[in-house]
Amino acid sequence: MNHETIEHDVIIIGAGGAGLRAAIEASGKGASVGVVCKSLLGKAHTAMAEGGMAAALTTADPRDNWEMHFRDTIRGGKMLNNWRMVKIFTQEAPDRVNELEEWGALFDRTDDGRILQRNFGGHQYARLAHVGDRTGLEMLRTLQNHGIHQGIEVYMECTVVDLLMDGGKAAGAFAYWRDSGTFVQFRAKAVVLATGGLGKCYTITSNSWECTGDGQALAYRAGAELIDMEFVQFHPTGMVWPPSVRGLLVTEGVRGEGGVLRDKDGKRFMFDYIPEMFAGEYAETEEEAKRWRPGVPEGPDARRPPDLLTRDVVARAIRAEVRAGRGSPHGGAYLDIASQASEAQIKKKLPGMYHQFMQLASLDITKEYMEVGPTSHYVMGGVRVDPETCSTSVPGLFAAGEVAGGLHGANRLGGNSLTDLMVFGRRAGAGAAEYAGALSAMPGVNPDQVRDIERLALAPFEESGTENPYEVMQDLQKMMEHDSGIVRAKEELADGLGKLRTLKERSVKVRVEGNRQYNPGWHYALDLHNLIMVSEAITLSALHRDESRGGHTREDFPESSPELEKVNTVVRNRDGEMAWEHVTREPLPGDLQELLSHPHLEEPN
Amino acid sequence: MKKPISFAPLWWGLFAGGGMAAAMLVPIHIALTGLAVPLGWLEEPLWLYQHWLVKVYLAGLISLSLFHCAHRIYHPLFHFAHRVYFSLPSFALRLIGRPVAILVYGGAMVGAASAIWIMTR
Amino acid sequence: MEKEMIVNRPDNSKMYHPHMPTAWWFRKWSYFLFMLRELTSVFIAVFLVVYLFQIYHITQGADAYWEIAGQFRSGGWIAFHGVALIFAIYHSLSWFKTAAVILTPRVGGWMVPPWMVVALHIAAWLAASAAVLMLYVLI
Amino acid sequence: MSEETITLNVTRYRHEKDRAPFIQSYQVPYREDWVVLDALNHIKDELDGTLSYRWSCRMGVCGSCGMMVNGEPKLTCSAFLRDYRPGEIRVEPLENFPVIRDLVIDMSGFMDKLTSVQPWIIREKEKPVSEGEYLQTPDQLDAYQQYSQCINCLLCYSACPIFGLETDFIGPAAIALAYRYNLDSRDEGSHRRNDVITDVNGVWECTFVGECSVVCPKHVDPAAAIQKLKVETVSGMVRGFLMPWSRK
Repeated sequence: MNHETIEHDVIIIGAGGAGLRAAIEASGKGASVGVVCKSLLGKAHTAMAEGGMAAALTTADPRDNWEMHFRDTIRGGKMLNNWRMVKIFTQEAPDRVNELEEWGALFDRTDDGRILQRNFGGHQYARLAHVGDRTGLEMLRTLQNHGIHQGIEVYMECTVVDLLMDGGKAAGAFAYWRDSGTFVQFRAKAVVLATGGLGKCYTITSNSWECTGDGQALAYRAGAELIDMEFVQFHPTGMVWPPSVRGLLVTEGVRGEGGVLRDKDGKRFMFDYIPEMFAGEYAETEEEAKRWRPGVPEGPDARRPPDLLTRDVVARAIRAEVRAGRGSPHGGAYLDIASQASEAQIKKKLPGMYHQFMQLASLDITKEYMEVGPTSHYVMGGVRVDPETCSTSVPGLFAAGEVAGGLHGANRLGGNSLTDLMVFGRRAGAGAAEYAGALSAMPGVNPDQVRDIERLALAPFEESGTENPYEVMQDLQKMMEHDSGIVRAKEELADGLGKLRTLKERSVKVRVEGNRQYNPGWHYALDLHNLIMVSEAITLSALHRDESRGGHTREDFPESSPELEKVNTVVRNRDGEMAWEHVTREPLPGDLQELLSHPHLEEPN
Repeated sequence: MKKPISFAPLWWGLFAGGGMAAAMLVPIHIALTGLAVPLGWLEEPLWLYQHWLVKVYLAGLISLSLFHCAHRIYHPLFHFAHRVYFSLPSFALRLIGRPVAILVYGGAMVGAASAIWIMTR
Repeated sequence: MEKEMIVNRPDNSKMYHPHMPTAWWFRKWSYFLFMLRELTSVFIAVFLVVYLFQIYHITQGADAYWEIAGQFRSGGWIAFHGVALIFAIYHSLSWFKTAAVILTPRVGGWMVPPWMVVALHIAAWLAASAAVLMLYVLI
Repeated sequence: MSEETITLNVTRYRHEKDRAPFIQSYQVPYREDWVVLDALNHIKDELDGTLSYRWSCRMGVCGSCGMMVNGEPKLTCSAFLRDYRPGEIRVEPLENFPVIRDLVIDMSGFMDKLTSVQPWIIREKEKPVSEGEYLQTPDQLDAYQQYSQCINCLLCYSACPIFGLETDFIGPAAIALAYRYNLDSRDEGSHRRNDVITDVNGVWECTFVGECSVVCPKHVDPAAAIQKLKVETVSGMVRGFLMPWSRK
């Protein structure tokens, strides 16, 4: 069967920050570039990033430099990061910020006109270039507008079903137009994955509907390796009510400005959850905590309140409270800023939050408690890539942004994600353009493969199907939330793998109504394959990491293991089965290792 | 290559100036000449109209305001023409636009010219 | 020559192309008010022409003026001028409101709030009206 | 348990079956905290999996979920059911755009307009990245920040009758974006942009209905941008006429 065929030197899947940056770079290098994206141009998940982009610009603090940023990132990642990536990342970060600024991005400024930087968890110096709390949106707009005069072709509302392969090489992508449901073949010499995250594996997530782990799954099926998939970041404070906004982020800034967590009876429970590791560093009574003031250096008699413990600790505490029946009506905890700061202070320091709750929940945070709970936020793991070119183990296949793994190790610092998109988006674009330039002929397309993909994609329309894709997806999300969520244990993870087998069987039996045009049910059905695949990678990797570290917490192994600090988990497809192994991490060279022992101000989040 | 000069800013400038003049001064003139004088509350100060300053003022007010009105009448009329010839594509619309424009702006120009002619006699 | 971003476009022939109804300004109160605002110009224009006609006769001499002045005492003309006055006032107020959108002066770092711009315009309007009235009353 | 419901009258259009859009009614459970988008998601997940519409972020940032709600252009993620109760709710695709399917409109024309206004920094001479950032004071930032808030949700186009009558009109969002770059102290390309936005299909089409600014969820105020551009163009023309030497 003949399909519409579109040819480019480089095809980029995803039009978020990383995808657009890659497109600009590849196009600048003379390659003909096509960007394929699931939603509309300019609506990617990058737009929802609020905080800022981390780079040692030294504007705010001249003591800062790439070495300190390197140190903070590795410490935050609990040593599991690929240090070569971190080095490139921290060294190039300032240029990427300045470049974005030169292209027109708007940044908050110092009085003398330089880019203003803010403090953030885990960063020793004020390092986040930002514009209010809409930095991601501004970044995306700037890239979109800058990309406009680069001759990039954008294929909007077009979902990639699978990568086309020529032997072991990437040869393009097979996709469908969402509006018409017809198939289209993108043929290319190189393919860049920039598809973002996989938050939709979980019921409660800060991610939007697009984040279904497409890139990770496409890469896996094409034979690439996934690394560190067990590390999923749960943000402790997501909105839990109303349902439409469930999971949406409540910024860490609320607690930074003095907000406290309470159970259903109004009791502050975080005092009961100070881990031994932090004993003595946090206030132990409410009286003491009350003496602490945000922005004022803490003394021995006023240690910071335990509500400001690291993300993983707070997330686990809320979860424990809810499980013990002390949660708020909608299954979260209360976050109270109303009693801790004046109305004027709240409106001045947290305008975005005030409006978010006012507009979306019609709740006045200056007067009432917010209801919050942990929400899946980011996946540190992803496609294993070369630090220099972002190439994967599959020739012609590149990956950048959240879909790629290695940079953030076991835990990502706030602000490092937006910079990641710029640094490695650019490198992936350059790598792909160079690879494509060296290739003399367009790779071939295997008609058998096309037929197989097509048959699989159309299966949900067959009469024999019995399952509702939406229900399968809900069951998957429930399983992940319960068995492979914030706190994990061996039995549950093993159990989860069993359930995944059943879900996989159900997923091939889904049946959708209607036809192929803009049919959300069908889109669910196809996303399901990717979600199940990445869920399996998370669960399998988590099952075999018998320790707690960063975003991965095991009830049965609450401590970090020095042995497991030396290895990364790699997952790959072996004869149709998902296989895992622990590969030894390349140790830091001496001079970089030394950086880590620098004195530091506080434990990174 | 230079583009042909567009007169749109000229018309709009006259429209805006006339709008402000009309907003500031037309209501009182209607109230006086149209109501207060005919109802006998006040008398038209006829000799004032001989003063050159008043002539300049009235010529300016009337001609500017007429351009303002022309502009405001033009747009709905133009769009009404659009509705009448609904199936016509955009370029044809521009062709309709031209006679409508000549009609209304031409009218304003005739009005302004007569105002100046009357005042300078 | 600039290159441009090219975006795919769905098949035009398969889309439904809606049409604005001719009476679109009845669909929304704000549209209706807009049309009313545009309509004020018709009344103002008629008044201006009538006024010009009167001025023409005044400049021809008092007799010429008295010849035509009488007809404006008719009920029809009085009614017209009454309506025209209401429309003209509506024009003034809506014009000041729009002026406040365009004129956003800053004094130092402080932005003059729009209501104040409107208020200043209204003050100027009242002053100008009073000045014209003076000419009729005092002289 | 009988629970309160609310009726959503949703416009459907499937080109392969329907010659024109029609209205389909759905009974949706009424929840105090639901927005119209929740109700649509409920329909899609529970009642009718074929209903097509766009949405993404749920928090008023991405600008995907714009629709007509009871005749007003709204982001459905922040239009609460309770504000329309007890009446029925009419949900239609954004006005003035071709409809692809159900509530999904074609916005490719808008993308072309965005491109046409050259929304990027134009410099006589570009500076290498290694020299660091362009300096820009908070005041200079303040001058254009408001016009940079646009999320391309297209509510303004839907509210603009002029765009409805004249689809070639460049329109509120694109002109506001051009103005944002004109006002940016780092930019030197106003004259190039103005060639486009003060040409036919540009600012002169606008008759200042003002609804674009009323419906804008981000308070961008495109109407002000357009009127100010008109004033600037006219005063530039007058200046050029009185002082020909000042013309570039």
